[in-house]
Amino acid sequence: MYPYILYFSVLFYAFALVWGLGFAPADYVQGNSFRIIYLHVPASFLSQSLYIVMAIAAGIFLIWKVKLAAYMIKSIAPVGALVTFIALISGSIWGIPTWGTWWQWDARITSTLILFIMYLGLISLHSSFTNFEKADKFISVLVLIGFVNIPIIKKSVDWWSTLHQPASITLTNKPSIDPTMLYPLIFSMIGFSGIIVSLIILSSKVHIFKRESHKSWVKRNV
Amino acid sequence: MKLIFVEFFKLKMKLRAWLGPILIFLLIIISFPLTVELSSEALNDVFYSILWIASLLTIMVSVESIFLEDYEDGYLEYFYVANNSLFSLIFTKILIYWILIGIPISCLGTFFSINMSDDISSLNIALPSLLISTYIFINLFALGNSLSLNKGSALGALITIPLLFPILILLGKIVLNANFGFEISNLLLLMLGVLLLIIVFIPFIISFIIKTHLE
Amino acid sequence: MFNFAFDNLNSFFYMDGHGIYVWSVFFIVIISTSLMFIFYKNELRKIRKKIIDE
Amino acid sequence: MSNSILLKVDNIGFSINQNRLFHNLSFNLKKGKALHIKGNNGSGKSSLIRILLGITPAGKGSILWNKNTDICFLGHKNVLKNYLTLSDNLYIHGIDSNESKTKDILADLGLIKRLDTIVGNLSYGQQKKLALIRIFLNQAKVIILDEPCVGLDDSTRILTTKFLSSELKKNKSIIYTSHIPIDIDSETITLGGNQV
Repeated sequence: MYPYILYFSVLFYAFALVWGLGFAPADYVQGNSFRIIYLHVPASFLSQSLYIVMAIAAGIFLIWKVKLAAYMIKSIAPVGALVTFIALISGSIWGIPTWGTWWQWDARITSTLILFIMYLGLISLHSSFTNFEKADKFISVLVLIGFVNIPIIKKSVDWWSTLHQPASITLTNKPSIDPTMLYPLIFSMIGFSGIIVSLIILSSKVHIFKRESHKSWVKRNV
Repeated sequence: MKLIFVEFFKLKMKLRAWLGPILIFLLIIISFPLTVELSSEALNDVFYSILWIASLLTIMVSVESIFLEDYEDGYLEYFYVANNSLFSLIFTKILIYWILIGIPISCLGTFFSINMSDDISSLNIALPSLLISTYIFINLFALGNSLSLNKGSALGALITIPLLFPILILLGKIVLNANFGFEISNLLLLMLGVLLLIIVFIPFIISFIIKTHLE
Repeated sequence: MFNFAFDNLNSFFYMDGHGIYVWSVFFIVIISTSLMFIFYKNELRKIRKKIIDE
Repeated sequence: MSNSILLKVDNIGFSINQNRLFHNLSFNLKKGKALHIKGNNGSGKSSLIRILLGITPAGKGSILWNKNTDICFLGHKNVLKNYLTLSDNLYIHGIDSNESKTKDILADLGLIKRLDTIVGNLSYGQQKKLALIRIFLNQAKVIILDEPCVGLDDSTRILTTKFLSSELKKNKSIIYTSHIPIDIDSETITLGGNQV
């Protein structure tokens, strides 16, 4: 099933990109550099939602002791780090033509950087233990603490300084961007999410096989 | 009550664990003026941020082995078997660290801040905010170090420091407001509220983590 | 809605001077994501081989 | 649960990293009795003791302690602070080194003149002796020992045996593992019997 999701979402994303890069009109203020949005927005959206998924999995693992949830955390963390890295780098390259600088001590950028460091902390915490069952518990506790903390960090950093434009798409408000730019953006979000989901499926396959290699059902499936 | 005496005694006898950090705090405070231009105005602008960062680093260094030694010689196990809970031990340990390290560096920092800015009003900015923030720092670093117990303190710091940013921002806001002559008592109250939450919850989380380590 | 926003392909790649930013971002992303895919594919192959060998 | 049974272990099993150490293990601990857990290295003796203490959760089965049973435990780790002196270490465990009973035991173990020595400077055997003092002076109903006799000299081993049998007479219960035979009256549980 996984390769079909991958092929489909790659095609979907390619379609959205051709639309967004070639056919959507240039932004009135930012010119053509705004086209980075078709990568930046899906990546920054996923960087946070992947963390939420991890937090839900951590809760499930700690309360009901479902092992699969722990494997999910372990396999999402590196992908989340990758996505956050993409959001950071696309944002900073976007910043060069629009703000004239690649880095600003701005609220959203800083909190994304903190999120990136937290992902790396999760990965290094898990990999420093040889007893995986303990490591699963520790990583879930840390994910939950981070889950409580991320909104606090975001709020406090917002309080500290803001330069970034407000979110272009929110669920509650009417979108503030033109439909000709919006539709390709929605399509690119779906496509990019599909690619990332298939990457997560792949990595969780690796982890399940690694941890359950002695079980007979794994042997049958190999 | 006996536990407090025992823990106090243990830390007191370990000079390097509490006198060392205080001296490190002093050294950081001294070394900043050497790298900034020696005009007092430039120093006044950044002095408080030096103070916050110095206290953060000091706490980071001092808390790095808060549970390590008790873990290695079996004291944590012993305590768990005897009391069936680790909460009181962890709570007391953090309290003792605050008494032996947090309070001295708060007083030192306040002392220097009076000297630097020629302004007695800094007494009611620096002292309460340092006292509260060091307690919060010790709690959170203890959390990070319990996660990375016997895996090195760098990992603990890596985990903890992102969690501390809101407190640092709050501290910065306090100084900013004080410079503009606004009220700071509401910000201090906010920090006190955070501290109260942390005092209750963090030892619980830490005892769960350490219990897992012992398994 | 589906009008090509540029005069020709050349200006599509040039993008009024912003092309370098746009294309470099996409280049970096494609490289890093596919590296991750290749890494996990390799891991999976290794584990499969190990399990079959047992 | 009747009053004479302090601990009821029912059908517990335990495995580490998919390696099954023991399963379907059931036994009782009665007042005034001793249990000797036997087995080769790595057969799960220490794990069993940690499960009984409630530190490690058992994979399955149940462990029931009688209410108000206090335990005195000495494991592989000595629970000594090696930067403190001998008497300070006793103080941490709530033992006053000036009491006559403590002094007698210290004299028996040959540690009385070393009260002001830093524990880090003592030899391994001496540290082990110091750790045993805590066991000798305890008031708990159950004593659990994991390899108490490793590194001890003959006289101390005899002393330990004597102490344990006198405790049994006082209606206390003992669970211990030991490769070095301890001459007390005890039931035996052998682990790793069903393993090749």
